[in-house]
Amino acid sequence: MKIEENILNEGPVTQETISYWLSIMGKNKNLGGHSIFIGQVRDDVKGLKKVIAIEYSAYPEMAKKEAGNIKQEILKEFPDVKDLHILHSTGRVMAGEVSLMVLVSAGHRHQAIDACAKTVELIKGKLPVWKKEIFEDNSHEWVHENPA
Amino acid sequence: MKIEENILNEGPVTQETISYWLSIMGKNKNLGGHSIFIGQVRDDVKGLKKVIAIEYSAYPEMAKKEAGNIKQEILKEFPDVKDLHILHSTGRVMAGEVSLMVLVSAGHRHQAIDACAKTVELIKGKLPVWKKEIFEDNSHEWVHENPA
Amino acid sequence: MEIRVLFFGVLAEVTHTMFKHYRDIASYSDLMFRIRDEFPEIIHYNYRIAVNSEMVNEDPELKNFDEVVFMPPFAGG
Amino acid sequence: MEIRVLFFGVLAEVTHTMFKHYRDIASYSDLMFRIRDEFPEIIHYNYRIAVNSEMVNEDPELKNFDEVVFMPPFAGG
Repeated sequence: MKIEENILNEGPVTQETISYWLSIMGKNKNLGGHSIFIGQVRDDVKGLKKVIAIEYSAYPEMAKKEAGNIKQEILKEFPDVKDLHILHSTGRVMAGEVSLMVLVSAGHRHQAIDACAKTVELIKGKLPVWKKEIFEDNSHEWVHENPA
Repeated sequence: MKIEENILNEGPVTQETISYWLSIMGKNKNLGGHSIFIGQVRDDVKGLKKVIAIEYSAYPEMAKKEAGNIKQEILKEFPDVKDLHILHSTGRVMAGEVSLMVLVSAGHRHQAIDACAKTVELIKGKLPVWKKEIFEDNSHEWVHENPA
Repeated sequence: MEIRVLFFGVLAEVTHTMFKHYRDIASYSDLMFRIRDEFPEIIHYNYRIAVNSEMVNEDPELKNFDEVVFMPPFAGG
Repeated sequence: MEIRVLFFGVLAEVTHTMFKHYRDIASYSDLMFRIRDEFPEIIHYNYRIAVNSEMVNEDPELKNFDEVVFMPPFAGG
């Protein structure tokens, strides 16, 4: 498994991209479980305005490095994990589109599931990514917190 | 969401089937996260013999009913869950092929992730499904336990 | 009464059948007696019983045409 | 020394730039002084500093051509 790799994806993560990663992950016959998380932009209403998109920016060099750190932390805690892929959008992602994909493959289900859940939390806490919500009237608001 | 539905899938769950479910789950713009578990047959070695496949049998009427019970239990514990799909193979599934897919969509990530993990455990514990491991020499052994 | 009996998993192998039809059954314990008489090997296995796809414990009341199901421990996934 | 400065997230909006080049910088505190002087609004925001994509706390030693990065709290996902 490559530790440092570019995890940033320009624009939304498409169904084709997700299907591609799913199709290659199953090649290894000693894997027992894959756990996948897909994060999608919600059309939340803030005050009176509806969110139509989120615009993501990232610090690419550090994102690559932090993604590597996240992988190493996961592999250390979950030695049964054989593969871990992360894709995070940059730029504009419309409501209903996918902005994050985490895919974890392991020999057995518990480590696949727990490692995927932990990876999502580490991404939220450690990846140098910022987002602003874009509203119907084209105004925007920076998201400062990480609500669950 | 339909509560009682047939979750049994004759033979392996194919990549096409998984991609199909992924493509329809994202239609709802008020969803924030999807958590997916994919269980795959491992080519374990038991003693000196390699597992080449698992053959599943199920009690269909009860499987349908128990799947409905599982869904209701999940929706009660995780009210943010908007959609839950289960597919479980019957018949022969070769090593490297998929025998279980669980897909949970929710408004926010934590409930999607926790509900998916719990659904997998409920399936292991409550679904009337049995399996035997088929070895290279065509002998077989019934699996009596549920190792993690 | 007439009772339909299903065997799943390893029990289908042990009994060499997935399905049996019993006539003139007086009660659940009468049925169990006849099954154990016909398939004495099954006492070596763990199983639970369902009637019409509903799990039962004790000594259920059977009706004509009920389906009695022998289920070894589940092993899905 | 020459220092490259990057602003991310809301700070790029507040400073109206993502990138600044500073010359004749004596030290980290000299750099910070000049940035706060040029963009007084940034004191209203929370941020952390990275140097060459490594998070720093205190008062790091800067070298010529280092990259100093202003990062508001992360909000990925």
